[in-house]
Amino acid sequence: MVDHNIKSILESLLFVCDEPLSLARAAAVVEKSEAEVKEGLEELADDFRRGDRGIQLRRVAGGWRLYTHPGHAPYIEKLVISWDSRRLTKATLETLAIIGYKQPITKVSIGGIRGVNSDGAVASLLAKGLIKEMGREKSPGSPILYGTSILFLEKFGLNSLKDLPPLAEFEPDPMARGEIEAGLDEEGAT
Amino acid sequence: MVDHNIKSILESLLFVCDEPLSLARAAAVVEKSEAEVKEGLEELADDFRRGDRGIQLRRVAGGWRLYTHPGHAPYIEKLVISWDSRRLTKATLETLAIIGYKQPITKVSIGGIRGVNSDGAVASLLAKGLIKEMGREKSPGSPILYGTSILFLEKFGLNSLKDLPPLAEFEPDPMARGEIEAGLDEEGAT
Amino acid sequence: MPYQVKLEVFEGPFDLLLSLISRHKVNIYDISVAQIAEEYLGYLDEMRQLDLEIASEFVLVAATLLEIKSAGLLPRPRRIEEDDTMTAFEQRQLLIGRLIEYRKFKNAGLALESRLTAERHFFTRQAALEPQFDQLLPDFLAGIDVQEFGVLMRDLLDRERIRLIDSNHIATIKISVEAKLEEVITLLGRAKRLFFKELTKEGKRSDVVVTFLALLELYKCGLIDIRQTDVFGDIEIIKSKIN
Repeated sequence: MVDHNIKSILESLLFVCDEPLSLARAAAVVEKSEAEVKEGLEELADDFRRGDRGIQLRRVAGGWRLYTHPGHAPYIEKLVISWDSRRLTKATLETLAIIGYKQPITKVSIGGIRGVNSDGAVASLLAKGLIKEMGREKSPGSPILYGTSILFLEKFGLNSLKDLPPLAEFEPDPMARGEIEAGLDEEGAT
Repeated sequence: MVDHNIKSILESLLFVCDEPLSLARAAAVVEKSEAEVKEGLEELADDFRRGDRGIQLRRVAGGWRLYTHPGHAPYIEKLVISWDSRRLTKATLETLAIIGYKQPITKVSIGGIRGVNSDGAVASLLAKGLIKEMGREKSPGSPILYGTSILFLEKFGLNSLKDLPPLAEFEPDPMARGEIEAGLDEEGAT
Repeated sequence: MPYQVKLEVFEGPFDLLLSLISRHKVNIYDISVAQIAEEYLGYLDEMRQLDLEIASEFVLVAATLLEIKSAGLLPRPRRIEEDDTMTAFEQRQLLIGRLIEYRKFKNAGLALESRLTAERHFFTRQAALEPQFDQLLPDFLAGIDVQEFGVLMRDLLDRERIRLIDSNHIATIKISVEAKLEEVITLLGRAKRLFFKELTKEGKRSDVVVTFLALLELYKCGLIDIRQTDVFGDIEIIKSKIN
């Protein structure tokens, strides 16, 4: 069990933070070891969860942040209008998925996968801060490489890129693979 | 004893509020009587106090509001000083931009544009001397009108407000327009 | 069945191809190129008729499909004269490979979307710092260029616009609009002006909607004038001078 006072201080710090609070920063402020602070945050998150409290503590984008209980969303919506009512189009989501899994990646490579020029989708994602430039590829024309931002992790509730489900999960039906060659050759001609 | 769920919802509401939450407002949102909500808030304040929690609920002019535990102030100060100012102040910067472009403007109108209540940000800008009161609007309740101060111009080396970048340059890009329309279609389909 | 007027929006030629394939309920790997090519061309025609901008990529895929189709009608290549161009078979394999790859990311995009939807139920605190701590903040304008205000403002205005569209939800109407209409007329007979907040002070959402609809109807009929001085401000209702 972590000292109650440490947990109480951590709760105060989380309350004033408007971004995920990193373990390192929290540890520096309370002057305790990161291990101790981590334990404190985990216990705190547990307290909130078990108490089914209106405030919940989640681990996101490599830090810790307080959120409202997701079940209370309809009530909160009566009080504030969501900041993120802006939807992402399917085109933007596809592009984001490609960047998420294939980063760092150039616009041309993204277009190659989508089968269509994706400059507009990339520009829109940049403007939203969901992706960022990550240097240039060492190839003719040295095109810009893109990758996802911290904001991407936050908005999608991911702690790190490792939390993205493995791409293999999205393969079209693998059972079908055997049928490929056979079905194709002949029927294509009809 | 008030229903635990009501207390949990109230806690959520208090968490997102940037102004004291009035009994009337809270009662309207949770759809309970003011008496019941009052009892809930009192119990909640008690829970926070008895638990010696990092967040405390206090009754202030106009309603109820969450605060950090006064005993933790030295830690919070340490945290705030360690912040990178850029990211933290998005809310304040947005509010300042709105006042810069739309002055004279009331708090309600600012909230209308931002989608969230902005009382705290306005108070912070007033305290910093970047905005000032500019009389009252001739409308029910005669709300205060705000505008930018001389200090605001000085900070940015502006001669006058006319030197702000013209807004026509910032029409929504075609991408955003497309998304607005896409959003409409989706709504229509459901 | 409602008559389908609107063409589906496709995110690119691959998306269109995939959709055609799934309509036939065939496996990607079993595409009958001939049939798909015809439908694809038919679709391009429809798009042209609707005067929609057709991306060159759509035509490129159509050309590839046609080439595969026509090559399939000819006798098998003997593999004697090997040239640089891909055989129809190779093209087909390439196309299928790319379609599979595309579908993988399309699926991943959908998964991201559902994550985003789930995340919308979590709200963070948006309040300013308590005044005593606010004073401690480093100069928050340091390094800010005045140009950034323009960008911020544009973003805000976009957001506001989208929100206004988003809030077009229609509630079940329990109170009749007519009843409300009469109520407003009666009240206007007594008072010179009415305020929307006053009319809807019970605060029930359905009541607000009905009142709003009633006012729109009255306005349409020219019986009232409506004034609203600022966004989200109270709406003032006055008897029309004409009547």
